[in-house]
Amino acid sequence: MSEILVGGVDVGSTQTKAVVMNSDLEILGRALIDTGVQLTAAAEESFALALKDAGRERSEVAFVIGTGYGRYRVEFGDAQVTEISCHARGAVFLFPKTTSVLDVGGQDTKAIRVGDQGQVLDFCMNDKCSAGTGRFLGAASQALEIPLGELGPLALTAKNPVRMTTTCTVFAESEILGWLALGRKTEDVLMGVHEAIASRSISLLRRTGIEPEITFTGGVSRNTAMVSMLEKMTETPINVSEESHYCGAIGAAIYALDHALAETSATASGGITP
Amino acid sequence: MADVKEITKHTEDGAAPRSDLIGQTRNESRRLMEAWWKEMTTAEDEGRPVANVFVMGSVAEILRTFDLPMSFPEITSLQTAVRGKSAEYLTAAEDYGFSPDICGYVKVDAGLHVTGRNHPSGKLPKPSLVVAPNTCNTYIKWAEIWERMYGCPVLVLDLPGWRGTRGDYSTDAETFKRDCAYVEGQLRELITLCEQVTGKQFDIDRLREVMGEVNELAVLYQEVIAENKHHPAPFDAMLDGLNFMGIANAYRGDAAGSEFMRIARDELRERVRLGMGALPEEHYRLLLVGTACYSHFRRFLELFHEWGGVFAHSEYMTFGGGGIDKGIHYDLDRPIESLAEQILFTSQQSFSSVFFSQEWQAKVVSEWDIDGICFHGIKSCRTVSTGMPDSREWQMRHNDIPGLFIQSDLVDGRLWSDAQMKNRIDAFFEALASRKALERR
Amino acid sequence: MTLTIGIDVGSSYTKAAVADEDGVVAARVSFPTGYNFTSAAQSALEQVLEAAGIGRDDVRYIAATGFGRYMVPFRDLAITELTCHAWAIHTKLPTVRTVLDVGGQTAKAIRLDETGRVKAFRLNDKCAAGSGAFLEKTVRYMGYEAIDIPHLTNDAGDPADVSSVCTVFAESEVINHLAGGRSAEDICAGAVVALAGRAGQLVKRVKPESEYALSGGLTRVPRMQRELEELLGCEIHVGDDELGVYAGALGAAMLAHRRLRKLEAAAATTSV
Amino acid sequence: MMQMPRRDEADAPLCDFDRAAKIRGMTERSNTNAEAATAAPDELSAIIDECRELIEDDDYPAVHRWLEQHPEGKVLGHFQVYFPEEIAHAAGMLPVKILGATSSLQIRQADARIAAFVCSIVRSSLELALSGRLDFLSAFVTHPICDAARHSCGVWARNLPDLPCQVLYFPHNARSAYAEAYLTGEYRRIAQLVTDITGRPITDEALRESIAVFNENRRLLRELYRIKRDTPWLVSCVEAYVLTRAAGVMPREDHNALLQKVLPLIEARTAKSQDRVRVVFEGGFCEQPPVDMLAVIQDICYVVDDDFLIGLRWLTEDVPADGDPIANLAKAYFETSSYSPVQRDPEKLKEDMLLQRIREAGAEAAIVAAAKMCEPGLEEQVAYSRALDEHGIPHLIMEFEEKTNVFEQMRMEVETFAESLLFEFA
Repeated sequence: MSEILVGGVDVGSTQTKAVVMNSDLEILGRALIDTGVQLTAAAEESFALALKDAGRERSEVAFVIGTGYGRYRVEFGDAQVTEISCHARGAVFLFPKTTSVLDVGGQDTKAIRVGDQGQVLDFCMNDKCSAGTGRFLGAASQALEIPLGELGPLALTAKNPVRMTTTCTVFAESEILGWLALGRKTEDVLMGVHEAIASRSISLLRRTGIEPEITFTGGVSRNTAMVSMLEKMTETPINVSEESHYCGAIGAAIYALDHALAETSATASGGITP
Repeated sequence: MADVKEITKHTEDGAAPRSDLIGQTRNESRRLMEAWWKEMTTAEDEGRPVANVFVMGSVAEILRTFDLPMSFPEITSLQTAVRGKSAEYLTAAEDYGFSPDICGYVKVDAGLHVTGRNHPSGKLPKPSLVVAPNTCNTYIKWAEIWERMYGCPVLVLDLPGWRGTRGDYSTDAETFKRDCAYVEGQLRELITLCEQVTGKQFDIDRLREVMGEVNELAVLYQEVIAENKHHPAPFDAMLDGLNFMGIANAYRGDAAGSEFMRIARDELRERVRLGMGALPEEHYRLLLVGTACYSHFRRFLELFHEWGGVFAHSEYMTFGGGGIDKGIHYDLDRPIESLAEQILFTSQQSFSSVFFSQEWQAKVVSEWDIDGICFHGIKSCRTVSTGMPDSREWQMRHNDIPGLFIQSDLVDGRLWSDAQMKNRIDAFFEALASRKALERR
Repeated sequence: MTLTIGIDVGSSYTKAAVADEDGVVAARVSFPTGYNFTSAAQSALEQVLEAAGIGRDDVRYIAATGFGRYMVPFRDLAITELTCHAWAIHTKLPTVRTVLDVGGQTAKAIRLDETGRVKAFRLNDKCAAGSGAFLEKTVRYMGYEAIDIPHLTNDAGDPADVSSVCTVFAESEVINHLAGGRSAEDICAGAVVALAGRAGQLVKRVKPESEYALSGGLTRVPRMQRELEELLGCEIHVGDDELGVYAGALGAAMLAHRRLRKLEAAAATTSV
Repeated sequence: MMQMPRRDEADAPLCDFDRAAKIRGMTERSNTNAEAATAAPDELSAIIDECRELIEDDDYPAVHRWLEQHPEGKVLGHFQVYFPEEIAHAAGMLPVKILGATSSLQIRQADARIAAFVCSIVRSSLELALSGRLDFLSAFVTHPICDAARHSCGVWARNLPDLPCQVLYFPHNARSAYAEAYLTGEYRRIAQLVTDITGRPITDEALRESIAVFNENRRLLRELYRIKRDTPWLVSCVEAYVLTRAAGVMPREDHNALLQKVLPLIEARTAKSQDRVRVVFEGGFCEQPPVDMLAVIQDICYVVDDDFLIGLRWLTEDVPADGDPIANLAKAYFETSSYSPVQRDPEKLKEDMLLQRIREAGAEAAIVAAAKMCEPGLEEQVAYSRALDEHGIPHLIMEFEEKTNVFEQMRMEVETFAESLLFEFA
């Protein structure tokens, strides 16, 4: 029989990620694009790119699961699963010993406690306000006109971090300018921003109980300053994967594989969609 | 009423399929609620005094003895939200000066009072007397609002709660005795106050009758809640529980109240017998901690029901029911003393268990076979929300009970964020699903 | 002729005005503040002097206002923007008793008495949802600029529901609307309606009296004025000649004149 | 948003006194600390600075000093607002107020324990406990002044299993004929609790001695407030505040000695009166405003009376020494006591009490503040505001938060308020 291919598409508030995997859980292709305003199109495009990257055809794919805020916009998908479940599953795939997952996303921050099968045991998310989410860094990058990727390294050179007082992400920009106006060093201001996000993330992690290993997923996990800050605060090493961007999409693809196998075999489905 | 008596007679005989019972409860509760509104409204028109009271410690026993119609602002505020009308009252209250951060029930009520007391269900009466227990501190501030508006007498009823935190949380015998003496004294003062307000003589035999009815009501209320231990659960504690609670408060000590509760119990028993669950398909049994979001009530229920999640029990049904689910056994030979003891006991059992929540929750989870607890944090209610994240985590850590934590408000739709609610609730059910899937393996 | 200068160092824009005793503006300037308040104030002074074609010595008194009022080293006096807005509106629109000033970061509701004295005021800060930033973010998110706001918020727009409490979360509503085929105009209209709603809430907290005026940058958005009129059920004045935008600087300049007169009078009495 | 230079002479001249002074070229710098203008500030300002350090140190240094001197000593922590400290004191315990923390305390653990919509003092007090800063406590007592405070007992107990946590139910039915007997019983229960901890039974004699110590403390605080009311230019709002607040976190005998030393020094100051608005600050009964916020206010106004730490001054007269001391304490709670939004007494309507406070302090305006998310405080604010409107008393409504550390918005509000009173319009 021909090898089973599955897909996972994670339509986030800022970026859309897609992966194509096979039944040996190998990632054959991946794609990451800006979500923009047309979610359906973003889903289509990202998946097409992932297929291209894998050098496969749409018709070969047995099952596709959409996740992320735009999961219901993945109109070509066969089912939807929330990004909480997908990040959990993806994190355990990337780091099998994972017990806690932290995902700092564009609009919300999630702390997830997971079981050895990648199932969600417990989770918490931030409140009805974007304070302390990845967006905070976006604001900093805009205000300081420094690319997101360079924020971390620069922050790490801070000697005397400021204490951010604004919780409003939008106002963070002007507070940052305010600190600079007072002659504070850019790196100190940046570190203050990182601290604000980290301490909010930690209090979410505490709600689900912090236990090693902690796996840090989502775009912000590539930020070195954030990682070292979290390691300092939790006093444990933190897993970050090259694939951490794709964690949600990977999880979705693995769930898709469950479905595909359940459909092809008689075994009880591990699927969790309603 | 005749039909009601008939039905009860039949079931006592234990008759064959009684599918005519199905639906009775909702019709009856609608009818009784309308009658309750009518009484409040006509009372005002006839210049009869009305008492404003609260669900946790209403002392309906004494007020009913004086035939004082009782207005429950918690219930009337909640109703505006279910009717999709709370927003305008909230705005009116905030225009009056109340902060966006205070209790939504208080604001809706204040909004009603400053805009002519025109409630979607009728004219809200002007209070002639207020009994505000300390069971929720906000009751006291609430009562002071009416006191300022109408200069009506306000009796703050102290019902001291649990003191300690060791072992079982209740108070030692000596403290309880002392508290009883205090409550009894306050009840006697309330009686005098009622005599002044109504110009009526206190009639202790009437009090005995009323207390007798409450004894009956409490037993039936317990039976109603117990029916939901069955699989599938015959009612949804968030939806139907609201009716049971409402009647249990508005008709406490009134024969109609006990009769309604009997109808409800019989319908539920019939449903259980016929295997009729509250949901067409019950996949998950939940315990609700906190209240629902009544400004988005239908949607809130839908988000759980679409997953086959039924609320088998709710914390609101216990403290919102004035604690009668904990059982009331008035000794009619010593009515006032017994009243003091039982009101104190039930209110302690119900509201103190909100502050020291872990044991009650664990008990319900095992007895009602709960799969997970939904903790709904209410922005404007510190009474139910303050310790929630902690008890959620406690249940997870000590009893391995999955808990969902979501936040919005009881009546303030501005705090509802649909995408986030759905995301969290879906994820919670996905987690419950994988839990079950693994158990199956 | 005696001239004074009012400099309004706001969190997003710095404005300056040269005025004579009667509040007639000889010159005025406005530009983004940037993050150095002192240099913003300095260049505001230079620009406005140049625009008026006068020298520093022709100016008798300088009053600073706005968020950065203490960062104006050459000031003679610092006054808060509420007092200044109130005073400017009062002199230009004497019948106004309630002023709503919606700026980039803060919305302010002010109630005046017939002398222009501030009787009550409430502020709404902390969260962008109640401020002009809410609107700006929304249009930027759709790929437009702040400059586009006025025409994006024309009457054509049939308001889409943008109810989220958080400006950032509002973006997901925007996404859904765009995906649902709603036009940018509809969404901007929705944002203005939401903003007007919050502003209306704020106004009511100062026990407002008619007549009403809108001040601050949002006066550049006619739709805002109309939504508020609908909401409050009365006419909302905005004055002429971009009064709302320069009210802070103008009010400061005019209060500077009052200050000056008093100092001279006092000096006169003491010298006698 | 950000710290800015303090209000300086350039913007002081909003009123006639300053104007005249300016013209005569002899304006005094309007100062944060009144002693800047006195002859020999050294000793006094040194003591005041110590007090400020003490109250801004989240580690309760004075308590640790006491424990070094009393290795066997036991400490009882009680939540802010009123507690009958005499009872703990008489059993040899050190009663300490748990009243939140400074803005420098990073909330790391408490946020995971309580809901987001809860005031700062409940949150930061819990953080102090969870972070081990209160490990010296042998017991914690809270009281149902509000529902968040009541929850604290359960949350603390779940997370600090070795710390006995208690609720002291103060009566809200203050005019019931049975309330006093009930409260006396509650006080006896607390007496038993502390006796169990120290193993030292409380004699009436010991209790009378303790009452004497606290009577003296309350007398001295009344004296401090008299000075502040009659000559606000001699003692600034911040100074009076830190001197008062120190009482809650150090042995009361020491605080008595401190006040006995400080009060004459304050009266010996020679600072001149400045023309500022005389205001009453209302809203500091539970959560405490940051000291820097008071500094902003005092730059602009004279705070001639307030309800900061009202619990320390709850009893307004000496508790009688004769008779049953516990019964006396209970009686005093009702009969000779102050007021706050969290104590219900139908014979003390709060707006009337506030109006009286304003009258007696000779204030012309009021700052009616409430802590963010403080249900009782925010509800009372509405009644206060309407009553003040009726009596034509100008007032500024504001919300504050213990953890705030920037006050530009607040400065603008207070300045605008002052300008509306001082500026000469039309």
